[in-house]
Amino acid sequence: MPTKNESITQELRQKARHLLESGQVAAFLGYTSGSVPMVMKPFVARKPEDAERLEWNSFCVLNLANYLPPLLRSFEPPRRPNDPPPEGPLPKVGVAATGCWSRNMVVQVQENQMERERVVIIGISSRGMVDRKKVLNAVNHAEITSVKEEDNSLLVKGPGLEEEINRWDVIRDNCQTCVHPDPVIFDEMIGQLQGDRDIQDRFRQVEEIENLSAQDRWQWFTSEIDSCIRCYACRNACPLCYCPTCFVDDSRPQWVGKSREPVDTAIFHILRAYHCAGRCTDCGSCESACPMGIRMRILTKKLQKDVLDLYGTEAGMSIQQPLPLSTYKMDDPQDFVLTESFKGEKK
Amino acid sequence: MNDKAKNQKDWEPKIIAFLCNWCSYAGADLAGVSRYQYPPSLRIVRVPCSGRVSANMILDALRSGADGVLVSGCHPGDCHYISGNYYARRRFAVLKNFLEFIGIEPGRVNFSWISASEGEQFAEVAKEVTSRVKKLGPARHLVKEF
Amino acid sequence: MNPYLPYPARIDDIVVETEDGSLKTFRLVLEKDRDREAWTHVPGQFAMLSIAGKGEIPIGIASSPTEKGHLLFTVNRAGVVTTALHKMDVGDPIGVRGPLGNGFPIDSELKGKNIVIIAGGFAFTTLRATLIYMLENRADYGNITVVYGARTPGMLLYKEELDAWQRRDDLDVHITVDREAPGWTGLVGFVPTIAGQVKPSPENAAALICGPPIMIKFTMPPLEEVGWTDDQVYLSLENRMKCGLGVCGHCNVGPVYVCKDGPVFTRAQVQKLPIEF
Amino acid sequence: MLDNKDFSAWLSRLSDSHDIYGPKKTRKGMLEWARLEGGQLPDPEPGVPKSSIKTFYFPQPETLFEFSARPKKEDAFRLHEPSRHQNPRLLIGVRPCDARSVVLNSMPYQEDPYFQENRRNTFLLGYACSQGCSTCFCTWTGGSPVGQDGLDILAFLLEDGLVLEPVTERGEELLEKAGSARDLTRAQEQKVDEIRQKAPASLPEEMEPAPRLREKELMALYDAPFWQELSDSCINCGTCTFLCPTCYCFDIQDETLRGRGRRIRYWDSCMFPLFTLHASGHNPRGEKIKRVRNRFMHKLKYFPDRFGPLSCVGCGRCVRDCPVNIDIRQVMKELLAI
Repeated sequence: MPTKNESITQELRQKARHLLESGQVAAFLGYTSGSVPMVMKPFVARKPEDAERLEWNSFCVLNLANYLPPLLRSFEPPRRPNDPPPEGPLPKVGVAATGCWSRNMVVQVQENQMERERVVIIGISSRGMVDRKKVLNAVNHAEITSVKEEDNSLLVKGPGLEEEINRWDVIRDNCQTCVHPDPVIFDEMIGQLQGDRDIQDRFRQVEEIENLSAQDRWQWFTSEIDSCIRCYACRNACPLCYCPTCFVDDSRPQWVGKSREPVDTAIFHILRAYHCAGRCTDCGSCESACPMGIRMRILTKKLQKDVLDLYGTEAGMSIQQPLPLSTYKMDDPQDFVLTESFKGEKK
Repeated sequence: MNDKAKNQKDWEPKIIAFLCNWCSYAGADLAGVSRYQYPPSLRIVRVPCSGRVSANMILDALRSGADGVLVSGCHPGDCHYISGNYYARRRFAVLKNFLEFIGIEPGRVNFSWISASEGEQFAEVAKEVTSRVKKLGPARHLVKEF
Repeated sequence: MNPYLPYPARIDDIVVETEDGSLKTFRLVLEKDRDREAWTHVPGQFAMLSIAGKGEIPIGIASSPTEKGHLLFTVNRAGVVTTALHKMDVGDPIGVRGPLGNGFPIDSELKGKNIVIIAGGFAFTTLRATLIYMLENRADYGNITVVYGARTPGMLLYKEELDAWQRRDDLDVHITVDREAPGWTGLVGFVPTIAGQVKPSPENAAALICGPPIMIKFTMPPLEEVGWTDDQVYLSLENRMKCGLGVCGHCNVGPVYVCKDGPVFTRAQVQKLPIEF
Repeated sequence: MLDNKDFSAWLSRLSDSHDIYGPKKTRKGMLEWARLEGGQLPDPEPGVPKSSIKTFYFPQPETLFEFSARPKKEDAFRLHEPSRHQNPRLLIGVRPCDARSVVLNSMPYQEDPYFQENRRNTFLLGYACSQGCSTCFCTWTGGSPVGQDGLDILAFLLEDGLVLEPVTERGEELLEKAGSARDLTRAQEQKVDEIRQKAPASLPEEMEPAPRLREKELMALYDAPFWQELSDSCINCGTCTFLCPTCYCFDIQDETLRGRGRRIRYWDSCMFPLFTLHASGHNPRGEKIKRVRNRFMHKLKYFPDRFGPLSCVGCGRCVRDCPVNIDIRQVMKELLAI
């Protein structure tokens, strides 16, 4: 009896092979396994036989939407910035997508980073992805050389180590609190949609910090980021970060120092997160990519919470619904504005 | 600023005020012309619209040693560019909460709407912001030092 | 001796070279007698110019070592440092670190040879240094041919010197502009075309070519047609550089560091490298 | 032979005159360099700490000099080098791969005064590895789990203490102050021999790629087809570069603050597009594939062509922490197969 993920893998290979064979897509973007347990390699299948290398399991943690716009561009004839777009239909790319990834694709369409028509989305309703760091913590950072996945457990082995771990215990924080596991746009589905999940405390991590004093919050923030090595894995793993020149690389003016100094690191993390406000789908790529175990996702989660509280919307739920910070209402809340609070006092 | 200066009793905060060209800057001008008294702690940066002010600019002010920041634009509905301040309002609402979330004291970064005719209002805001920042003391969290 | 510390220098003179003001030549004088006396360079080398608070940029040395007492740098306004430099005045302080790189082999391979200098746009700077040096040591070299072009007459560098060189009889100078222009009576045409018409002989000769990559690309076929080989052709590469010492890694093209092993390479050497310049 | 108590006492004495660092587990459970005080011992976890020791030689950032930040004023270029009065540093528990990285980095940094001063000022007490990790491959790169390159003292950890062997003269001088060393018992001697023999065997077989890669034609390696697949998965972050002990590229920048300025250098990565971007907008390595290729080619071909050995010590940090599992061991195999 194959596991759920094994079945998905089979179906994914089949669909990808078909898309490539029939010439509907020029490439199919998925995952393949590599040399280290629990780390998957995003992989571009370009020939039908490459489809056999595709794999699906609980370690597909980086958001594939991140790769889409450049991959699509690589199939366009080269042109200079002001040249008109090429005529005629351009090659398409197939891609596997879970709920959050598909929502990022929606955001990319809304922000003109790609065209919906050029991607063939194979939807997969997410069962949550595993946090490698949680697994490492579970075995007290012992060396792991192999991990076998069952539907509800992981069998972890290493020198002098053999342990079965309950899968849900080591699912990433963002997946544990995920409300929308289903893809919002797709051309074909693998398996069934499961519907929105009812999560009572989806913002618990954020609330815990909100309840601290300002001083303790600053303490939390600085100690969370103090191991940052400024490698920008969080930024580069993020499908929202596509600016040709990131603010950290701007030289006129230079917004932030590039070295590993506390203030500069803090400003980097503040602005990186803030630039994702109203756009972030809580896919957790940033946190999964971080080599230092920084939980920068809590920052974007806070932004997600506030945007939801203030404007009642979440990013990427539909192509028609504008992104919350690219639109406005006349009567948006404004108690935070000094002069408005004066009015209140005068009344 | 070195710590010695910061500890002095007569410390005056430095506050960067980003004022929109069409309303708040004119309001500040009017405050001056009308001889309303307000503290000398504001350093004014004229911007075309409150919608022009980005989080980058606010953080750059703090990084460079500002003790406080004020962003002020036209009242909603009065924007010279029709909707610039509406967008700004959403962005600032989120930013203000976010900065407080990571531990920046409430009162460091402030927002207001001041029209070209509200000279008195401007002086009042300047006083209020200055007194808030004074209460908080010199900014330390995001100030670059070497 | 700390190679990261610039020598203090002062801007002694500024000449606006081109009609659009984008190129200025700065005459710099090292402040300390010791530094001035110790300074020695080879045409084709470059130096790092430092502006306090703005940073450093690598700029080819436009003066010949035979011009004593000062250094010339012709600078295009492009990035942070060059923009700041363009805003500076005579008398302003500046830092100089160098000389860096290898320079043209004026005292070895080039000696006794017929020399062909081909330059386009503002890449003429280190070739000016070379030409001045060769004219000072005229007997060491055979025939010297210069083909130099710019987009318009107003974009030509070192105009007074160009006039003087054209009047010399020990020098074959061809100055060209891309298109006809009012008042221009000289050659019209792209540098590769003119080089093709000049048809310099490869016999006992070396060509020094500096210019935009596209110009170099189209200059080669007419030269090859008359028998030039890649090891006779010297190019000067430009890459982003930071340390100038072959350490920081920015300017590598394959295994070579442009700042340390170059910037001057023969075309034969360049052909063996990945196209990462 | 020192038992742990004497070792700690020795460190405690040394900490009066030395700044001592060693690997400790952080609150997040990872092994990381930490200041050891009052005779604290490093955590004896196997494997390398998260960060390499390059931060001690090549701090992030390093101030090259300071100046007045008024570019047009008289005093703009009255430079002062930063005062660098610091205690000698002693790093305890350095793994042989990390120690060897200092030797390799010294090659390009031969004339770099900052790096060399840090080198003079830093003493390395290494711990031999008794067992390789699954991501280790020091034996491929010319190193050894019990290697001495770059170390001042090499220690073998036994259950009841450490066997300390001086490697350099200055290591020997340090050891003289250790005092109370006991002679090795027969069993201890055997244990050390066993580590020496068994540790290398626990690692992938030696394959000496450096000489073989030096012989290969540069452009044949450069044009190999497998770079495309590698670059398809790469996200061009700096994780590999910044964790790597032998990635030593840097950028230089001026920083100014309220009238003062300093020129600093800090880590840079050839994975970043900005690394090679000209002010004109032209970028010689504008495409991701060129950047990915450059990093590996530098380590495996350009550096060996210039200096001999690979610019890699096989610590496996990049393998362990690459978010997309790009594995330099596989790159080596691919290149060797060409």
